[in-house]
Amino acid sequence: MKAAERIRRQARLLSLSEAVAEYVRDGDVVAMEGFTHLIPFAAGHEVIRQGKRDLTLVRMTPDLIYDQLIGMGCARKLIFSWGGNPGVGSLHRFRDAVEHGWPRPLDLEEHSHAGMAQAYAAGAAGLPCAILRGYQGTDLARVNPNVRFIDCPFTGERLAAIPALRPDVAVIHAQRADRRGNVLIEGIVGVQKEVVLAAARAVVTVEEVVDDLRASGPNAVVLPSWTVDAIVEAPGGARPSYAHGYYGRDNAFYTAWDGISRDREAFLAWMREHVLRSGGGVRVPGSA
Amino acid sequence: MKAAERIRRQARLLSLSEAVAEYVRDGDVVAMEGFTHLIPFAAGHEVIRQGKRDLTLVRMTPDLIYDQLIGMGCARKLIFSWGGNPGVGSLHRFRDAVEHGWPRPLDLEEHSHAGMAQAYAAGAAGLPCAILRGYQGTDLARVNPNVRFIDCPFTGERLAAIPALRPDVAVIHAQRADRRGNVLIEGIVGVQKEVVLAAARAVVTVEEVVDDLRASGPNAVVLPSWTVDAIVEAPGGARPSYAHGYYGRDNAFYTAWDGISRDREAFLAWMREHVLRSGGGVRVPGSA
Amino acid sequence: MGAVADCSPSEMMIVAAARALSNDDVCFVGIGLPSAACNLARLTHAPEVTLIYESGTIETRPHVLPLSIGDPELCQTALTTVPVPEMFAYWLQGGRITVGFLAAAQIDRFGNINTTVIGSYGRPTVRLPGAGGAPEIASHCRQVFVIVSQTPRTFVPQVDFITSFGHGTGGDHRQRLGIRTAGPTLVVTDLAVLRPDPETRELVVTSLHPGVRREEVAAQTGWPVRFAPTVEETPPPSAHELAVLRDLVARSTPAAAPS
Amino acid sequence: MGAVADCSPSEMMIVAAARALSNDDVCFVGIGLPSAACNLARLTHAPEVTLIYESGTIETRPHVLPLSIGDPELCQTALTTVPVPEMFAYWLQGGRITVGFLAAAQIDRFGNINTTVIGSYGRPTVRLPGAGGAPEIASHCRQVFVIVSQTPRTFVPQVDFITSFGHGTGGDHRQRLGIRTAGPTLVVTDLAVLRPDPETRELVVTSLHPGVRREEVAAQTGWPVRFAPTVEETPPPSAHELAVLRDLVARSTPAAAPS
Repeated sequence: MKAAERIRRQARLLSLSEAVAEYVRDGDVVAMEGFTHLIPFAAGHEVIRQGKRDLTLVRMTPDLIYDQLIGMGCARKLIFSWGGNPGVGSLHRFRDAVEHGWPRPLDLEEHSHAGMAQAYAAGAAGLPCAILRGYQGTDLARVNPNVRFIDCPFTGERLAAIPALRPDVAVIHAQRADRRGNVLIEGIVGVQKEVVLAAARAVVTVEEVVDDLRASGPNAVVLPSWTVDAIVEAPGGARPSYAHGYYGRDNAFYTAWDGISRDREAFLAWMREHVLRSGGGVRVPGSA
Repeated sequence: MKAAERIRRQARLLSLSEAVAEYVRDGDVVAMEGFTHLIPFAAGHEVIRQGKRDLTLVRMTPDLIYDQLIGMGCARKLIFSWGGNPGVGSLHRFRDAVEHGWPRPLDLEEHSHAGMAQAYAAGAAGLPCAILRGYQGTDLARVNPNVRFIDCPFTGERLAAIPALRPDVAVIHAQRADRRGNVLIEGIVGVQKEVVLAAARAVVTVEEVVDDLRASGPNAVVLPSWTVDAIVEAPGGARPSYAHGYYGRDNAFYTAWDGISRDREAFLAWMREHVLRSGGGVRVPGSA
Repeated sequence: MGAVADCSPSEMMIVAAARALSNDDVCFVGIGLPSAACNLARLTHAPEVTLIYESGTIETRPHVLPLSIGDPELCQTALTTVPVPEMFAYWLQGGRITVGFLAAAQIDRFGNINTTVIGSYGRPTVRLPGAGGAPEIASHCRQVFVIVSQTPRTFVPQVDFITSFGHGTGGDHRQRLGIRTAGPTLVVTDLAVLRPDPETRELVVTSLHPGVRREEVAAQTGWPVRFAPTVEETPPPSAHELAVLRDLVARSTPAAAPS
Repeated sequence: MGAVADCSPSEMMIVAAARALSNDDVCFVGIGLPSAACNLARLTHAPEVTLIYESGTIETRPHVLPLSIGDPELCQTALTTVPVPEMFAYWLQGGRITVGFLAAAQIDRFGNINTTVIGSYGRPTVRLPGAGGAPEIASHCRQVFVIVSQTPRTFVPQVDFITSFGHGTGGDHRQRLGIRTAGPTLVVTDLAVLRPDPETRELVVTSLHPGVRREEVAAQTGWPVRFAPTVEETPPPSAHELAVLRDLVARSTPAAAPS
């Protein structure tokens, strides 16, 4: 009868520092997801403040959040599928780590979006691997031993296979949670449901904790409280990315980041000023 | 540049008889889906009235709609995963066909819900097969040659594989379509999106055609007009099943069907009275 | 004995089954008797039990018993409703369910369940509805509870067709097939409670309902049924359990209410 | 020639690319130049073109050019927004897209695209962003259009890394890999339009933008580029095309607007 305890979570309302301290551990495989929308920057900054080390960071689009974690030396490995500053250019801290090993070398496991999205889905679905028609003719299959091929047992067609992604901990940001800990995600929902269900532990920061979730219709994207470990109220916690229905994307800051992150010292100075010295971890320039 | 024409559909607003005459053909593999909710009875009755023959009927839960099609001799084969009258008992016309070959023998391809749902998803996803952890130890795998097993190329775990379902034509019922032909489905959405995307042709009956789809939120289940061939306005077209937001399930009729369908003559008399002689095809007892 | 006298064997069965659920359970609910037992639990000692129906309705709180697995009541009272492929992939196969609650047409001494055919598959004497979600419910839920009336027709030495794999031929058969879950750990009937022997996994009687004698159970079982070293007596339904069950049945469609 | 004189090569490139789309197309849109071209098409001759971005936004009609693939504008103006795994499985891999519109860091004479590394993968001189959706866009869309500025650095004999497979080593290489789609059928640059030779699949110049000479194109191509038997002159942007493009750029974030 106690089987329940092994697989049923129960969301607790915690502070950001409590949640990160308890659920993000040195050496973890950590997936902070959010496809352009609802990127959990506040949580990422708290991970930096707490000086987590040797993380394997998993994210389809590393974005500024992982550029910052990589630049601050939190990561030993990155599993990803597109590592740029969207519409702006390079992630300079990511490039510096890959090209010059600063502040430390960064192992890469590289996929396509299609492969990585299905790998998360396979993790959520309790499958050991995902299959897709993909990677045909690409060098990704050559450099990534985690891209293999199988034959369809009915047609003989060659299909790509990728191991399921099952992070130690998933971290996402959502619009709302109710007091029981149920979570609502709206807009560009990305792979957030998949990463939470695939991970052993799940931390969700939200814009607000409310009495009524105000889900739009019976098929809204809702994560039940028993699929989440920690709920953290972190208004603005997705800035400089955005929260549909709450605030817009700070495109000016994404553009400014190119200059801030190009130089190691300028980057470190910015992080000291805006992340390390900040308590809440949600203060980001241009997010006023 | 004309590649478009081969894969892009454009929904046309047709009458029920026009849509069935044009898109449902003798010998077709036909999937009329709707998981308890939004079962396309009006369309099924029109298929019977037009005397379609040699159909391979595909449906997770054959329900009364396929009991009627089977009893009227439209089907030569059934691909399914649960063939009962929900909460009531047997589908007597289905049983009569399987047990006594009346009115004609019925070939069976039988799956579990999990297998069949993933087979539809694989069809929608353009994959030749679906993989799942399923069928372990069951006799279904013994009697169905379309259940095979593969080994995960990473863990070696044995996984079941099923061929993708790709019907010739999908028929579903939905709440609304707008005048461009975009379709909204709400409530228990079942496998309707999957079957429409998996099928070569798609017919959608709706409660009403409206100017504004009134989708609830950005993530509502919507089928774009270019994924559908025909839209048919058929109010009440899901009775005696139901349409969330429009009318409830006629549980009394589902219960009464047990008596109506038990006897061949009583069944035929009912079909003559309520389906064959009915124009609109949406008149079902107890649905007042 | 008062409470017993005026409760039916079916009521005793549903009450005994309901008691096996706790607030910590996430339960995948079959239609009919399982649905009655699960909602009775929710309306009595386990108000926080999470009920999921394969139609995609998650954390549903029906006011009346549904006739079908997808009645409007289930969606209207659910926390959320997901597509059916997601339900089976992310929620069931994903290993998020603690208890699968099933009925059966036939169950054998090792807890294998048949809902497909009586007789041979090719030429069945009775064609039953088939598998539905049961095969994967039986393999993916941490444990499986079965609720079924006990007769020699339903309790057979070996099922005609294994729709849902229980303990196979017993022992470690599940593990040998790579199945990681416990399988049937509890079978509640209108006469008794049976559980698998820890070693052989054969279903043995661990509790008799009030007023039921061993001979009756033996007579209603298609194999020489064994009894646990200590056989308990099932506590009779409390007045409260009975009242809640009868209210629930009374406000549900006759067809949906177990007789 | 008037229109040409006061339009930039970049504007000519975007206009020429936009013209390749029709109302019948369902287009999977890359960010940057492809997004500018696709929305120009939608705002001029192809108001019914269906635009899809990999963030899950289907049939979107942004009023301004998005900076990222998931800007709020895209979701707010979309018919519907689906999860990312569904986007890649049901919509892209499902074969529902007629045109994939891509940019490139390097493209070679057979239309293979590199957005991963300059130099060796293990020790790159420049680490580029990587694949994103491009590998499967290149294999699943019925055809692929590429828009890229033409320089010897971008137009190389052979890409350092095949991120997205074009025509491989030419001929029937795609078919030999079991890829059923046409691959790159059109490459639009700031100087010219190139298309694959029907036999060899080598990219050849089929149209020169107004005022561009063959020598300039040859000088900006990293291999001895060939010209089609008849090379046309790209019709210059109309006043309307130019006005709409400049309005679109003017109302978009500077960073999102191609210079």
